[in-house]
Amino acid sequence: MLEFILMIIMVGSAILALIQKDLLKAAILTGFSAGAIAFLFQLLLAPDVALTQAIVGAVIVPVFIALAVKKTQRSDG
Amino acid sequence: MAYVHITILFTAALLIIIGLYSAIFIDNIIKKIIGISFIEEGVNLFIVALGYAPDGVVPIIMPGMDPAWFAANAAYPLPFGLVLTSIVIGASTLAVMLALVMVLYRRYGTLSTKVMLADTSKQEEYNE
Amino acid sequence: MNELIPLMVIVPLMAGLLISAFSKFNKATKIFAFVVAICLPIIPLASNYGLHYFGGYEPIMDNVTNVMFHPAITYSFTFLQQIFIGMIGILTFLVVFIYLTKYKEVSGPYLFLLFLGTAAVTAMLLTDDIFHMFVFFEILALAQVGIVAASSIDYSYEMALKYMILGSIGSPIMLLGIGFLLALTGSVNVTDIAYAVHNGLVNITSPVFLLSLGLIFFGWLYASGLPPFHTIKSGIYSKAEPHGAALLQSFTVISMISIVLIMFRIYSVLPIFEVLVVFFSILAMILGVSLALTQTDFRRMIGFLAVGELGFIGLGIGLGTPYAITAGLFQALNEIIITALLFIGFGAIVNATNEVDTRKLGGLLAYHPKVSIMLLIGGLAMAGVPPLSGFQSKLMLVQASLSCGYPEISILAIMVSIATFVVFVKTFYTMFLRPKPNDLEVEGKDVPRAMVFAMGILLIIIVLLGIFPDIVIKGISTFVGGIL
Amino acid sequence: MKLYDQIFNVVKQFRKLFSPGPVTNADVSGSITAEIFLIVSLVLSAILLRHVSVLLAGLVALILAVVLISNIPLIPKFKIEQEDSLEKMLFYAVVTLCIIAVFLYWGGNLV
Repeated sequence: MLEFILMIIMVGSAILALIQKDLLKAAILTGFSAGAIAFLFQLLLAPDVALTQAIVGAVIVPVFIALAVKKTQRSDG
Repeated sequence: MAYVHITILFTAALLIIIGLYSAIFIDNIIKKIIGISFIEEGVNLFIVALGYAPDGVVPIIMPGMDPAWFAANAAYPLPFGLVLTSIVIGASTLAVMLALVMVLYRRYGTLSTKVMLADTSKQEEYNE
Repeated sequence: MNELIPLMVIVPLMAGLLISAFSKFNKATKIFAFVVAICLPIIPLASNYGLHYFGGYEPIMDNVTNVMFHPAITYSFTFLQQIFIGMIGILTFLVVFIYLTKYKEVSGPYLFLLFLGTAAVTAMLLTDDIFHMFVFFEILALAQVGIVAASSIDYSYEMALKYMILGSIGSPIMLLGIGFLLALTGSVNVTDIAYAVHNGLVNITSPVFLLSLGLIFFGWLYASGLPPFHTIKSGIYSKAEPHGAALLQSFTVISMISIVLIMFRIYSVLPIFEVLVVFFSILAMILGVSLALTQTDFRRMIGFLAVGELGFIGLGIGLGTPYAITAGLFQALNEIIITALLFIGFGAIVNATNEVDTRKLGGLLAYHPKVSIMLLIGGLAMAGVPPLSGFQSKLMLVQASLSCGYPEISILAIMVSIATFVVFVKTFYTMFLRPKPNDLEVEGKDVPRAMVFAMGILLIIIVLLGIFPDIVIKGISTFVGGIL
Repeated sequence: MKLYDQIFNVVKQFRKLFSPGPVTNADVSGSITAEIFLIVSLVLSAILLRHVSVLLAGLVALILAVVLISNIPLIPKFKIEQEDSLEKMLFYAVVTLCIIAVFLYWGGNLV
């Protein structure tokens, strides 16, 4: 059951990130999506990949995007 | 658990399709880059799902495990190794793209792809 | 076990890292880069042919199925790898030499990118492991973007970003194809996969296998700049510094042939593979040359011509006979040299006049006679005029397509050669022969000596290969006999 | 007279190709060469279909020739589709990917 919830979170937050007007929210939602994938990797018996994905995908990439948003503009318009 | 396996493949396909959709239809460059990075994540998910063994164990051999039982039940670790590399490459590519976007924003003052990455061959030819 | 084989990748990689780290010491960096650049062509020439297993894991024989499989990443080094790596080494040496003499203060990161690209293409040529090739393919894409973005030409950042965005679609799609192959065979070693495919262990009519061909093929299109990626490829050539562009096109050619050879070894059982390759090659030839005819920016024009010439290589591979593949690989070798000569030569003209529009140039023959004569010979070699090297490979290709029973392709290849000739004559006339426009200032600006030196060396290789093609063709045809 | 006028119009329309800046002799002759080269080479590569079916090859070559010749000048239209904007590049890349995937999945075994 947990897998299905994770998949719904993943796809849902991916779609939400793309329809968001506020780019900072989009960055945070990307992190949610990557975090859900990291959990899914753990359930798929790949703990090493899950650790990497949790650090890179759920923390570093959203921080990069948030930095880029801070240096440019926040609203999509 | 077989249902889970198939659903994961469908989810990966859905992520790839979201990425391809955003490549064509989204105008904001940062969102476009976010969308394209979903292609990479979908592919990673697909490759990890290849190595998955239903009701298996993590492919790390612990003291006291029977090697024959381990070989029969452990997940296949080769795809996991591939995905590790792929994740890091994806993140570095994304970082370079965002850095280029930051530089270009200073020149154009907008994030719209139509303005920022339009056809430039005409302007530059006869300006100098 | 041959210890020199991994050094071909490790030396440029480590040298690049060291240069990037210690770029404060300008003089030492210059000397070090020069020494490493000299070493690059020497290592492959000094090395013996053979295989290298990383970690020393030799192939294992499976007793149950009697199948040999390779647990380690394998590097195989034969004549083909030797000649191509040697050529890349010479080209890198010339480019680094031009760069070092052009600027007083060298930039460490830029040299790092040049060496990184060389290491990446060397690894792509050597490797027998499809995922290893993918990793270096991504590294190569990053290096190419860096080389383009580092140039001081207008709109180079835009072009680099466009290339990266297209690449972040192309490369994951290729990885997906590799994943499909992995799902079918459980291995990423090309020899193992090819064994499984050719011995019926994989159902070759299954849609998964066909789809894996399509996805890897799409990645190949991105890597080699065939349509629909011809605009971006010619764009990044025109936005890089001239010596950078000379190296970039060689990266493209090498990544193209290394991926297509791997694809050929796996998918040659499927007839559709050859149809796909021939289709896209013909498209590239037509689009590349017809767009080159209408350009006014001569760097862009050479970029489109380079894409059009790539079609010849694809044609040779797509025809599928040993003779045709030999011709295609020989054409690849010739194209690396000739296009590098053209990029460096036209770069010298940009250097001397600060002008890229052919409509504003003219009468340069009187000012730069050496460069213009060398450019003329290079252009004739690209169009396939005897006795230069382009003629030999194109003649082989025409003969190969005739003997395969496709006279249309021969006619098309000859027509493309003629159109290339027209492009070149037109550009040569507008830039060098017609009267000089009044507002063009050329006095006092000189062509850098290093560029003339590099062009001279490349020209010697072109003439040598044109008169004695057998030194290369024999070795290549032995290699082709091995993979068929 | 009519054909002459048509060709003259073609040359006039080339001016748009080189819009900022003058149009020189060499550029116009290059564009006309490209025009002829494009038509001939596309028709010629249509003849390659004869390995599938001779009748199909003849029909396709005829139709292609008529369509291409009645639509000159082709090069301006052609060049607009292959400019440097990211929109067009991405569109063609994704369309090509879809065509390759669909063609191989359902038609890969037919060849």
